[in-house]
Amino acid sequence: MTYLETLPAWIAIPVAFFLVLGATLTLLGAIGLARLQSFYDRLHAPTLGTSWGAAGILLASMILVSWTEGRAVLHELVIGIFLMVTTPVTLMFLGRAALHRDRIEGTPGIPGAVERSDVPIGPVSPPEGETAFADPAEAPGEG
Amino acid sequence: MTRLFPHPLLTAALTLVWLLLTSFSLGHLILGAVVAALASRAFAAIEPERVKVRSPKSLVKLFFIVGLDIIRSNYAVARLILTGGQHGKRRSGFVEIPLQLRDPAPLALLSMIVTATPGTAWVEYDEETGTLLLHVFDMIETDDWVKLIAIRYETLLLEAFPR
Amino acid sequence: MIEQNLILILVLLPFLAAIAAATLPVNSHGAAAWVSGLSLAGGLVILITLYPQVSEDEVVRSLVRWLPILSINLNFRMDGFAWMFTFIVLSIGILVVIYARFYLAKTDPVPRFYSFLMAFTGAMVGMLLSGNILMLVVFWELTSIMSFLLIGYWHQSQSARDGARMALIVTAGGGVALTVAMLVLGQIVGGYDLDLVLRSGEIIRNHALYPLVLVLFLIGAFTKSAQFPFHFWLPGAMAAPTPVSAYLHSATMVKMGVFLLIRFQPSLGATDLWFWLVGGIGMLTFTLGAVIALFRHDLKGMLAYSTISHLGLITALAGMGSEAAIIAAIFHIVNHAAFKASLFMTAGIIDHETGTRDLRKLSGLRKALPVTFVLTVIASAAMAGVPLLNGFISKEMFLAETIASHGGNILDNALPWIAAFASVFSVAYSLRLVMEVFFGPEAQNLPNEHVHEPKHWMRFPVELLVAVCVIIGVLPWLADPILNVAGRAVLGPDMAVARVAIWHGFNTPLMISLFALAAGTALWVTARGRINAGPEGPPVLYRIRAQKVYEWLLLRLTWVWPRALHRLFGTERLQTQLRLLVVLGICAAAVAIWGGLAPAEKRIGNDLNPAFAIMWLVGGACAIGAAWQAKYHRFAALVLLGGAGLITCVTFAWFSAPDLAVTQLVVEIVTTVLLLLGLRWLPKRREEIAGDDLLIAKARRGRDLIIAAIGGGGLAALAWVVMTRPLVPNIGDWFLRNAYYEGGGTNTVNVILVDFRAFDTYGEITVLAIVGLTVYALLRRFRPGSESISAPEQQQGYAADRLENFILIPSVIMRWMFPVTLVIAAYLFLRGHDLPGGGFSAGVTVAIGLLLQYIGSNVRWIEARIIILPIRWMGIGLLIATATGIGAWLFGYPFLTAHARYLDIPLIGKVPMATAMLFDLGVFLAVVGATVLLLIAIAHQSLRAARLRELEEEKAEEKATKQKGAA
Amino acid sequence: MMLATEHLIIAPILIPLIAGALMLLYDESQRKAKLGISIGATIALLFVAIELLNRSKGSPLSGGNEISFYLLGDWAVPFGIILVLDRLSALMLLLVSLLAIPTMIYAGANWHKQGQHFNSMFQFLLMGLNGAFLTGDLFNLFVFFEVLLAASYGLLLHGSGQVKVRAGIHYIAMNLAGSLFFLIGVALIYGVTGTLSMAHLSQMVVNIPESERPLFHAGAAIMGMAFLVKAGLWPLSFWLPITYMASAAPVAAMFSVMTKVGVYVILRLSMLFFGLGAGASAGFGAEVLIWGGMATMVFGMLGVLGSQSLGRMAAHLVLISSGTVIAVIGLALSGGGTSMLSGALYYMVSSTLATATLFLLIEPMSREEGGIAAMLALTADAYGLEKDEDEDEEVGLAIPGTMTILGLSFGVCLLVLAGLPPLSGFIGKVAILSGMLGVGGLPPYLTWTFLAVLMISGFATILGLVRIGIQTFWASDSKPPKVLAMEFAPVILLVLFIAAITVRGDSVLRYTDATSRALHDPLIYSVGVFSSRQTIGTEEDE
Amino acid sequence: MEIVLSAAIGVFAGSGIWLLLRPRTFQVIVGLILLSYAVNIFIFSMGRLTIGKPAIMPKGGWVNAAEYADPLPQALVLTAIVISFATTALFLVVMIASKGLTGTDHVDGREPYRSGETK
Amino acid sequence: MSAFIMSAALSYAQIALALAACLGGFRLLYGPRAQDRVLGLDTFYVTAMLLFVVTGIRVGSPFFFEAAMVIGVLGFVATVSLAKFLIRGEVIE
Ligand code: NA
Ligand code: NA
Repeated sequence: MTYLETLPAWIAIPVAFFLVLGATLTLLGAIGLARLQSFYDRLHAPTLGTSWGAAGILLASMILVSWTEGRAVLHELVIGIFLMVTTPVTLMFLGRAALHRDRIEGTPGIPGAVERSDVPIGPVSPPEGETAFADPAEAPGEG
Repeated sequence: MTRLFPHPLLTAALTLVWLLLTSFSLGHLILGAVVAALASRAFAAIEPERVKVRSPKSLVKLFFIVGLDIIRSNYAVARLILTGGQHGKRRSGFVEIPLQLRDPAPLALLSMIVTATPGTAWVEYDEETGTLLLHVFDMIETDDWVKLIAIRYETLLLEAFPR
Repeated sequence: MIEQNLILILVLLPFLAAIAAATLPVNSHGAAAWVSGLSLAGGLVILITLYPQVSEDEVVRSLVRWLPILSINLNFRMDGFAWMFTFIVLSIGILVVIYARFYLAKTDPVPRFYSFLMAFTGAMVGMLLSGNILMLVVFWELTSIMSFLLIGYWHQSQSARDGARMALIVTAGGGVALTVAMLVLGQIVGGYDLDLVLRSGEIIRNHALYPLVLVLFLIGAFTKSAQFPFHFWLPGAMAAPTPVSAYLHSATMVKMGVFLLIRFQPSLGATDLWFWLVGGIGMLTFTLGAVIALFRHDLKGMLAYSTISHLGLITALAGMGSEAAIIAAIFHIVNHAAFKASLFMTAGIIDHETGTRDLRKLSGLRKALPVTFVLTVIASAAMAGVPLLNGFISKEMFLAETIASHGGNILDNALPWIAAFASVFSVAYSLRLVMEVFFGPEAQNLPNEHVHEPKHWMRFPVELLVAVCVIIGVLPWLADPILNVAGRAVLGPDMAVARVAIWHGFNTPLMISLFALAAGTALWVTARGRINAGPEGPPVLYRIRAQKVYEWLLLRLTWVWPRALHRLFGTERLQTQLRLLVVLGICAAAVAIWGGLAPAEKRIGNDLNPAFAIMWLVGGACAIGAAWQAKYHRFAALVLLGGAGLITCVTFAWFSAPDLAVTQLVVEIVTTVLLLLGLRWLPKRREEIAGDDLLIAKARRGRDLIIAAIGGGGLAALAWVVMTRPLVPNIGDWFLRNAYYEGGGTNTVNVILVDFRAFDTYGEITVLAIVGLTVYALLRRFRPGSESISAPEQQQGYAADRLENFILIPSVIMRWMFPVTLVIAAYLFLRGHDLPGGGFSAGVTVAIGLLLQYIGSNVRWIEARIIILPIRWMGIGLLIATATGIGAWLFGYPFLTAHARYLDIPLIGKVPMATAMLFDLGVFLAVVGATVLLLIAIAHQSLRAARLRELEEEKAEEKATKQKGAA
Repeated sequence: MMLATEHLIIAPILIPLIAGALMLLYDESQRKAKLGISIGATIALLFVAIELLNRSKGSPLSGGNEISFYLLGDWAVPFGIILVLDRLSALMLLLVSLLAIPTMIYAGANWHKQGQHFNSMFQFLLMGLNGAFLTGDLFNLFVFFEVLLAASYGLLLHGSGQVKVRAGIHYIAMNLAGSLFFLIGVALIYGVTGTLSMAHLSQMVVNIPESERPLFHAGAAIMGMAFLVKAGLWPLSFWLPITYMASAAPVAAMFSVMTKVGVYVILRLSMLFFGLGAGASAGFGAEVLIWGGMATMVFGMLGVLGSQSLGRMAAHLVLISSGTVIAVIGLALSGGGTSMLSGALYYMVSSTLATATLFLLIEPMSREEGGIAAMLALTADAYGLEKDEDEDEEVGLAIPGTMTILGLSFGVCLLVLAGLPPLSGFIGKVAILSGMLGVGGLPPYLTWTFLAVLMISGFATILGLVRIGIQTFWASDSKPPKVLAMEFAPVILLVLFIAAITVRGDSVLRYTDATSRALHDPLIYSVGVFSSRQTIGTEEDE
Repeated sequence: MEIVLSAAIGVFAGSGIWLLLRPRTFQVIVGLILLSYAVNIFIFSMGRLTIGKPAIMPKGGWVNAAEYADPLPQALVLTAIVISFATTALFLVVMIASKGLTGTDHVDGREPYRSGETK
Repeated sequence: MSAFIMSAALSYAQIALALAACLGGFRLLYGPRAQDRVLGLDTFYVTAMLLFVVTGIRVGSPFFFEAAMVIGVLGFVATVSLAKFLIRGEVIE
């Protein structure tokens, strides 16, 4: 921990602050995840961690590393961006899965499925002339 | 040029990512640009259509609004988690929000915003009716949520991305 | 010099004839017989040219080196005894060939017959002439094999197959014993040279292993010579064509045992054990054979038991071991060969002409077969020991020997009595043979109506042999020279000159002979009716026929019990096997460590970090949870497994292994997806598995739990013990010091992977490629189970949804991530040599990026847009890695020698440029190819199932429209 | 600067890999081209193996033992990975390529069409085998084990079907578990000694502190489990018959050398680490090898006797073969002497060739309804349980050429496997026994037990094979199967190999004798390895 | 820390072994994966534990090897991870094929109890 | 002073994150539904990533970044495929 001793306070304090903030928010999110009663409620909890929880810690790291390196080291930004971009996918899927299951089970308080005029299930046919595999069952390697 | 750089915006963004990851030097700019261009070409294979941004200004504005909202809702939700367990005042529920947005790309952006903002969860979007089913952590007033999404975010998104 | 070659030719000739005969067309009866006969005649000529030397007690030798390192050489030696025996083999061989020429049917595949017969002759001659006791065993076993093939010549018949198998099992088994005996003998005397063994009688008899050697040796000799209790194979061998019986099973092969006894008597004999075993078994067999022979209704069966009996007689003589006994034995070998071969041939003629060998059916043939009748009578008389025939003379000598004293023990004293008893039966069965076949009313209802004399040439061999019987019987001194030469070869030059005579005065042996003739006749006359009406064997004894015992025992020893034991000590259940493996592994480690482990001198350790401990609390719970849920809640187990994998990744990162953390993470992701892909084909368990809550199942689980606890605890203990010991000086330090200077990279782990130990990585990517190929190949042929073809439940029912409908928004994000993953992969790849990353993690990252597209869209949609040729990627990757390695050759360095330096590229700065990176590129390509291939091959199964569903739906629709149309 | 010929040592690994990878660039439909590449590569492999064998004999100057090396990446021992060519590895290489050519041709007749990428996987298998025989590094050995295992998984499953998949699960599960043991063992050895080089370890064994030695032993014991599984030691061998029976004929033929990889490693490592000069570690594990080997022989014998099908029998014969060699290794560790081990090596070569031949014979024999298919009624007939006394048809019937060749080849296998004279099986057993009896360094009870087990197992082999041979060639009157020339040729080739090692038995035995003597003196190996010089270093010296 | 990691190895290995001895293919595959985690950590631990000193060297200068984590076990683990990933994938596919071909997920390819037999 | 602050903050962050992971692990283990487990795993991933960053700060080593980034960019793939399986019963179709 030698290099931390040389830190000036004006760096140490914000870094410590962001660290504590991030960690606390993440912890709170996790507490929510553990304590909340309904699944849909629990769905909200981890976003504390993925938003400001992560942001706090990443910021702390950025400040600290930039100071020690003596230049702006912003690569933590990459993590932050992609964390933000990718989190919705899982949560959307999970929410949808819960909804689907609740609808089947007829859980009260769940909005029903929207009536739709869908065609029966079936895969979309690929654009003509671009077919990579004449027979989809032919696995790649043949093409 | 379009064939070489099918997604200039993406190429630029990826180059930026490269620079962030490595270091801001001319060499890495070149290297990053090459990598980014190649990656964009690969992307073009699965997504030939270019995403056009009409008004970057609206996007920047949206970015700041969302930033603030995130901070606010972080606080709100954190407080609710700490206290809500005991008092049970909080009421959560579903909100159906009719959307005008139809393009997948801005919708995806919207989904990120909704997700990144603690307190709102994207549950289902119906393509045909354009309805978004949202789950909110603390149901203040249904209309507030509709307003928040439809006005605060959707308008800006509609501005930024032409139909 | 010439003699040497002559001996070799002598041995080789029959084998050459065998090869020649084998190449002849199937129906070339004459040619095959001529080839065989001439080769034997040639052998006889050689033999006769060698006689002058042999008669001077010279041993003619010849040596061809084969396995000098084992002292096994084709070391042939011919002395008088071998000469005499070879003479019998070759001369009777010629007669048998002549006989067989007319005996075998037009439809028989004769080349095979002559080929086997000649190969047998060669083996026999080789065995007789072997001067190396291991070569002797080689030829010995060859005769067993040839005998097997010849008995099974008519393999369409069950009895031929059984007989052949039994003969082989008994004689080859004996051969195995003989092999061991000879090996040990060789060790005792210090070599396998026969002369050496024959010289070393004293050493052998005084050696501690002498009893063992003797017993094994005798098992070999007795099985071959059909001595009790191994006698039963010989009657079974009668399923062979009669020429074979006459040749192998009376005149020659069965004599190998007694040949051996006589040959080794000087070195192994002259002990009480020898006397008791050889003499005792010989006398027992002599008696038993004679008694049983009388009761056999099958002509050849009777002759077979008679042969057994006479072999017993010779064995008994060898057991007595005196000079006179040996001479008598040699003489009886010759005589028996003559009369028994002729008898077999006449039996063959009778069988051939009448179609039966049953003594009860045969009758009154003396008119139909007058010449055969005379010949049979003379040969039978010789067999019975009637004076003026050869059998009488050697039998007299035998009787004289039984009377003589050989040590005066009980057996010795009983010998004359036993001999007399057995002789009575000999006479009786000989008489029975002649009387039943040729006397009495003319037989009715024979299978062949018109019984007549065979072609003269078929009878000619018999005539010749019978002539020999008579000539020797009348002028026995003609045999003197040969007997003496043979005897001296066995007993040494100091042997007293033997003289054979017809008349020795009215002495005890003659009395016994006469008594036997009278009593035997009386026995047959009185018991005739009862014998004919009785079973195929002597009263009482027939019930415990050795063959039955043999079959009973064989079935159990070689089938029933082995199968039961195999089941008992084996399993085909995987769980048991894995349990054994684990338990044995635990035991192995425990035994190795037990008691020897001392505590470390200086214990090292890191301070406990609570965060780490907390993380592992979850990790441990995940592992246990996964174990708990894996049976009924596979999905839950899978998620828990993901948790366990993540904690592993955290651990690696914590303890300074960032490369491992990255790799573990990407692999973890792919593994999860793979397992999920697989889960699709394991339908959800809906009910409890039957028998799962039975007590036994619970007990089994309890036991496994204990094993698991011990195993886990053991590994933990091992890890702890090693971790807390001070680090030994190891090669790792060298890598650290040299990574930068020698390997041209700062990330030592990566430098090890792509340079110091690149060969491991090279193998590793090959493994990946192979697995990819295997998965691909296997799934190409895969048909999902019927219950898995239908769409998953989530895609059925009212809530069913189109994929596009809910994946619309996520898929946009997932598509965006595609170029990002590519950039990240490039980053990881380029960084590898200096910082965590490398070709492998980059490759998997690309694969994950692609995978994401598969998850986020429809497979057909995505495959219409991206053409992936994973197998070629793998191939190219492997080739690039190889080419990089081979590139070093051009500079005169070994495979995979890397060249590293930091290039100062303008604008970019110092860039590590190691050929190792090119290697890493190969790794990258191979990994992308293999991983993508794995994922896609499995993913395509869903498509197939969907297609099957579509087809079914179409069918159903068609049906419906048809029905509508019909209505 | 390295001479071009020095690279020959790595050729047995590179040739198959390049061939295998190259074939991946071809389409599945270009089978002929692939077969051509494959056969070409295999023949090249044979030539290389012969040359390497000659090289390993060395000159009289080097005492008849030339240890050649290949420093991969030009890194010095013990840091880099080294390939070591000594007599033993050269012998194994030759054995592999001797088996590979006929098997490859055989597969080319029909089998390679039954699934995808057969030829590539076959080449990868060769690569794995050769690598395992050549490497002088423990972890690299693991990697090559995995290469050959992965290829064997693929080859076993080649053609798919219920039987194969069922067997595959067992085979793969056992070997995966075995691999984990291997890893634990290697890691433990590294943790205790700090090295992975076999030669280095061999030199270190004597000096391991007594407090650490138990850990080293534990590592070796745990690692040994993997080899014992591979070698088919009872009771870790139950997967083997099922697997070998399920696999396609050419694959099973190749598999008969796979158990020998386990045997090879046990031999190599136990001689290096636990030889007579290993101080406190000398003879470690010998008891397990001796009794386990003999138990395996007995179990194999029971299996041979109790088998209803030739495939099952052949698989159990593989067990007997490897059990015998393992027992001899154990005995050699206990002072059984060099000639005994030499005999065992000879025996291993001969029995491997014979079992491979047997596996290639099985499929043609069972091709039509006749042949082996008729053997289901085997027990009934063979034991006369339902004896039908129709001996009326004692008419000779011509054995057509097919059956003759099949029958002769079968006979050769029988003689070799049963150890009957005059073929190589007999020579092998005599060599083992005369070596054992000649030295007399073992306690009598071991000597005689082993002798009895060896002889009895040979005898059981006679019983079993004769039973099935009779049933197949004599008792069935169905038409002979149609066998392609491309299937006959390999069988005949293998028989010729057997004939060759029989006739030239003395040369082979002289070779194995020197091999065995070198194995008994691990210093030859380790000093040899440490005398290797980096190319770069030698240049500086000059 | 050593005690935690040892315990961790033990728990993973124990769970893995238990699953390995179970009769269902999925259990076995999960067991193999858990075991391979345990083994990987075990290999790793043979280089002893070092916190915060990855084997990434400075560019030039003298290196005190004792300060850094032992890189060799790490390299070995990397290879082991890849290989066990590959073989797991293979086992998985064989598992799927077995289910498809035999209709059961029992490791022996057949159910030990037929329904109704025990009930 | 700053050493103390930093040390305290880092220790706190580590333990808080470890606890968060623990709570995520609770959902992972307890469920009750499959979605909960996946959600728990997702949380677990994110906290692990943050822990890497914090540990990186603590030991002053930049080498944790790669692992954190890989989680950040690719970590969701595992949970996404799990979630998709829950909805569709298969991952790729
Ligand atoms: Na949200
Ligand atoms: Na009669």
